[in-house]
Amino acid sequence: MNQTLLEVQNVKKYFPMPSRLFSRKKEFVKAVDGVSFTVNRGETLSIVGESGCGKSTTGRMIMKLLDITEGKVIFEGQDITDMTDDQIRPLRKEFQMVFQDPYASLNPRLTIKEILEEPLIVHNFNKDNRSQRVTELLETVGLSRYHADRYPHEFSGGQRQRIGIARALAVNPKLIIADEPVSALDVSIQSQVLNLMKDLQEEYGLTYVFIAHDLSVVEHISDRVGVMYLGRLVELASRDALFGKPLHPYTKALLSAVPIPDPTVKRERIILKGDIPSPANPPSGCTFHTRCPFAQETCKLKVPEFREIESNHYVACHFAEELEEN
Amino acid sequence: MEEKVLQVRNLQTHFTSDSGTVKAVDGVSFEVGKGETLGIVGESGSGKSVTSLSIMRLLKDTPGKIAGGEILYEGTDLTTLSEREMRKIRGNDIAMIFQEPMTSLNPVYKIGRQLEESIILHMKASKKAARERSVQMLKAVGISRPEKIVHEFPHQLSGGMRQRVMIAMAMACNPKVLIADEPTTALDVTIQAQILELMKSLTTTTDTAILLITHDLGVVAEMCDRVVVMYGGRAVEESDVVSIFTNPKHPYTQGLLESIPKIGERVDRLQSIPGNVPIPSHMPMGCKFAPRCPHAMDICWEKEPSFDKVTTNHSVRCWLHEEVPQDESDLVGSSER
Amino acid sequence: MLRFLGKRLLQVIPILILVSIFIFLFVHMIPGDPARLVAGEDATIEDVELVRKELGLDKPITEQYVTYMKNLFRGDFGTSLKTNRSVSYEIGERFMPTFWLTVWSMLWAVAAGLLIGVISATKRNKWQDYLGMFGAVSGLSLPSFWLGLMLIQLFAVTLGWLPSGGMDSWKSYILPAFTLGTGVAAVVARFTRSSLMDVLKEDYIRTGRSKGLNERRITWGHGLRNAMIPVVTMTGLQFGFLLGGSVVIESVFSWPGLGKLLIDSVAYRDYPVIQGEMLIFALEFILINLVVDLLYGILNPQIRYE
Amino acid sequence: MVDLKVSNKEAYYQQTLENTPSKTPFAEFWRKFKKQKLAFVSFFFVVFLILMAFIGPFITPYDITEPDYENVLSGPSAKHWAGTDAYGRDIFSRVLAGTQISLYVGLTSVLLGAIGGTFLGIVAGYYGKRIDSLIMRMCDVLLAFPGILLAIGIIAILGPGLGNVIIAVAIFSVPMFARIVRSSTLAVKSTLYIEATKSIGTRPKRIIWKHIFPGTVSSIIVYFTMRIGSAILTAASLSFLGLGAQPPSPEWGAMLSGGRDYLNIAPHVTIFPGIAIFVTVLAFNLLGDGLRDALDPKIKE
Repeated sequence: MNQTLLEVQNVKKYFPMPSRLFSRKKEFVKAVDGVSFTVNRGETLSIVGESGCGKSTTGRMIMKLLDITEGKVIFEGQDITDMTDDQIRPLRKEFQMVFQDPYASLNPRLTIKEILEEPLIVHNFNKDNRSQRVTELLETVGLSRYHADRYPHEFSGGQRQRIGIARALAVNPKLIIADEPVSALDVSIQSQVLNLMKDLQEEYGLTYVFIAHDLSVVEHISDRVGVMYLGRLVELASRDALFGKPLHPYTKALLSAVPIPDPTVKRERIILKGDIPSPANPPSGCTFHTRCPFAQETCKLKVPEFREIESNHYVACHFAEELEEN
Repeated sequence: MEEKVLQVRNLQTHFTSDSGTVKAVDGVSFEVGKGETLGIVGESGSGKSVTSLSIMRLLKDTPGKIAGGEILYEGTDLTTLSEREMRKIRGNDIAMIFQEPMTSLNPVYKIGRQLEESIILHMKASKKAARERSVQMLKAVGISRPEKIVHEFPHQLSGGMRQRVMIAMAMACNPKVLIADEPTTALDVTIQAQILELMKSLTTTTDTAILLITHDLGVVAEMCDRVVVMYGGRAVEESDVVSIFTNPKHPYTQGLLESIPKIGERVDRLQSIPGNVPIPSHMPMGCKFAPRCPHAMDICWEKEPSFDKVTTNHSVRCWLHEEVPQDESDLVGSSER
Repeated sequence: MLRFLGKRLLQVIPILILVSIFIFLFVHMIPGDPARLVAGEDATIEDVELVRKELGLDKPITEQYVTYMKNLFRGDFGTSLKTNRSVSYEIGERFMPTFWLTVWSMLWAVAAGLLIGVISATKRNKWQDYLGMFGAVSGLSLPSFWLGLMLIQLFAVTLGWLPSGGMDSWKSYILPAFTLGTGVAAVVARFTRSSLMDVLKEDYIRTGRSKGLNERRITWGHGLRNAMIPVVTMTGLQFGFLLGGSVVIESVFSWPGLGKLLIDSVAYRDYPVIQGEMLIFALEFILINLVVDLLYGILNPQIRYE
Repeated sequence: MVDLKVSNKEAYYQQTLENTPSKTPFAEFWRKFKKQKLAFVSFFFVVFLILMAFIGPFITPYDITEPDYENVLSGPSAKHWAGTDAYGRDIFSRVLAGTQISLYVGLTSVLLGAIGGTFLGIVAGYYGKRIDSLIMRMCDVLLAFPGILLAIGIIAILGPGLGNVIIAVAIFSVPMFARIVRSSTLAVKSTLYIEATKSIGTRPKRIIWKHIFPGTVSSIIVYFTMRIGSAILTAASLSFLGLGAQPPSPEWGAMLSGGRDYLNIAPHVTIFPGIAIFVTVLAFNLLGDGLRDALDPKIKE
């Protein structure tokens, strides 16, 4: 069997800006601007980045919830980029999504049972076994069958996220794209959900694409990690390599910016100057040059290539090698 | 010991709705000294934000009311002040910044005007002097070209910039206490680092005491001198920051510290606190943490522990650290009925 | 701002064209032969054909539309069947009385509505609020023609303070303007209340309080200024109800305006006048809303500074 | 709120589960609605009106069309509770009989408008793009004719009469419903749960019926109720102007119009039908307000 489950090849998503009056030139927000990676069976690939970096947009393109402007998404060897809704429907059993906001991702007018049955109905599951399957799903995610007839508003955030996970599991998918699944939850609940996700992965051999902004969560859950900045991947490596030896200056700054819950540790931190530029008007050359402490003339002019510096460690920086030596 | 600017003693804030009264804050006590940063940590529903709004007496838009306790600012009990007297304190002696920088500034007025408003009000400054002070404050919070920013509207600024403006606004009248309610939660990590750095440098230069309300233990470890941990409307533990992190006494604090993933520390499985964050309308009678506590004993279900000092420097609300009173030991047996 | 304005202007043009087509087709939608209608019941077939030629009704419909539009741009709306005067003359004579009636109604309605709305919002769930809101929902439910008749009975007939109809002095305006504005005042009051209550829940209001501002400053300075933005848009739409309502009110108060002319024309089946009036009313309404959009842009800095 | 007296974890969770009986959206709505006292009373008044619409014509104390020239314009008395009109007909009987007409006109015209408008609104909102702009431009054109004027224009074409009033009011309700339904369709469509159901592969038809339409129902119900009030007002106005119901029909607006010539000598002829209109419209408006507050306070007029 092929190792690769999902392949993302140079995908781009350009959102058209409201056109200016009397102007022929169409302008675009380049939300995702050429992202490539592969996801292997059974692994967890995380995509981290700050707001507006395009990580969620990438996830939605893989799910085909958004049209892909350019590039290809290949799932189990099938190119799904240009498939119509009807063509892709049977395939949707294979990849499912868990959303960030457990309050908004469940229809408040439906009971939990109706919510969990929906994927079964859409994918023509045997009618008689449906309620049994719903019970099974609830128990899998640590809820009881007594919860089936209740409405989403009667649950806490953590419980709702469990329901969201149960919905994604309903049709036995291979791949789950989790868009910030724990960031809306309380700290003491986050670890419950993270543990649940790890257990489910082991039990069902799931593959995760985990989209997040919290680096400590990412370090905990991932096998490999990609860092995005302004619509592009700037670094992609195994977890150990990325957290142990980050090569891109942005990754370094990001790691050092995370507050550490230990008052006895004092460390030098890299504070980036300025704000994240708008993806509607990204800087020239390396998009990070406006905030990079090591930026040089070349960085403003030339877009750095996303290259493999060490085995399976990709970086988009002109000076990755030199910076490493210092 | 140095002088305390703000002392909160046994604060009680109750919310009344048609289905009854909810004790959103029930018996919270702490003190903040000059130039000190006190962290209040807790999850949703812990009452940490209500505590901050109670201090500012900003419960007007909520069904909440201060039902008991004292809030002493430099010796004056704020709960007894009239609304007019309280207005003189707000923004002048005690200032506040909020979680949502995107919505905390009025969208229809320019930045300058919003800054000057409180300067004119509290410092009785002329318009021109207020403008100068505004520009000076914006410069102090690290905004380049402040002369230009005063003429801009909030929607023209980024989230990080707006939070800087909020800090400038709060610090404009040299408050003695700054209450920061989740000031960096809505911001990106790299911007959060900037804002935290700014707040740290401001306390060292101005001697302002900070009350930092947050759910992020990392932020607490980085910023605070002392920490109050809240759960279910109660303060459950209070100590200096190092003790809280290295020697937590309350099972909730212990659980919380174990359940967060930490950069650089690899574990296969995280410890987690079972159960859900408590719903204020379904509080158990005894210790509020009992349903989720790995050490829950019979007494924990019967009676709420009091908030007592275990060392001179460390208070905790837990039966594990308290001698069960003799005469009430019957209670333990009675629960078996 | 210019961009916003330009965009709005561009959006209005297709609507204007569609409205003109709609009104042009209006005469063609009347069951029966328009030429016979114009010529009169007992006209001979020759007469009818003559009228048809005169009106251009024998030509293809697109050509008729082009002619119609050309005439419109020259200010030629056709000739009244009843008076044989030009429609533009008839309308021109009646335009100002209706215009002033609606303007005065709007002014008092907005003033009263805003005041009631703000008081209700700030005294939420107190007697002022209940009184204001019950008054508003009553105002919304009153049949205006009945209110007009009752006011005439009271102030003109019984007390004799004000004239019962016609347009002779400033006193004549009081009763019709009050009657016409009642419904709008009610809508403005309700909308202002809910808009202001929403605004008062905003984070920046809490910021204002945390700065130590007093409630008056919060409500009138920070609250109302923001609450006005949606209120302005809504008020613009209310002009439509005023223009429509004027038809009824003018009939009650024998007001020499467009509304009365319209009802008389409908009774007489004076189609050129009806057509012209519909066009004028639609134009006026569209123009007013354009002005309101401008005001919206001025009030909302996010649009002003784009 | 009483704290739960329990002695172990199982008991605590059992209690919390039992103490919160599952609340269906309807139960929640009913609980909130009952608190709106005026609306609650109005609800029963509207039920009473509907009842009157059915049985009113059969229980009138007097014949509603037969003139009685011996009792012309007599004031309210024990015999004629609301007095008589210029033909000596009993006004109370006529007002009672007129309930049917007003409710019929109000309900049918708004129902027709609501069906058409809801369909157009959902189609425009869900499919967007060109079909959306087409439908919305059509609505803009209809709404360019302010208020009652569109109805007058339509009657100018179709001729006066109650049936044509219904058509006219229905036509002019369509764009209003279309706009409201479109905007709530857009609001529902942009929610995360629609995205979630799309990611499952749910077909558009199911999304519309199972998710979007139920999401717009509350604003449709609220607006429907409010529109009935104003439709009754519009119909009465048109009848008052002589464009709707024609004498001797006991339509309230027409009755009022007939009474205005005797305002000096017999004000009761105009007062009573006016009160009938006012109270009926008020009841629908209060009911609409209550429904809005109970269903979704965010809905705007």
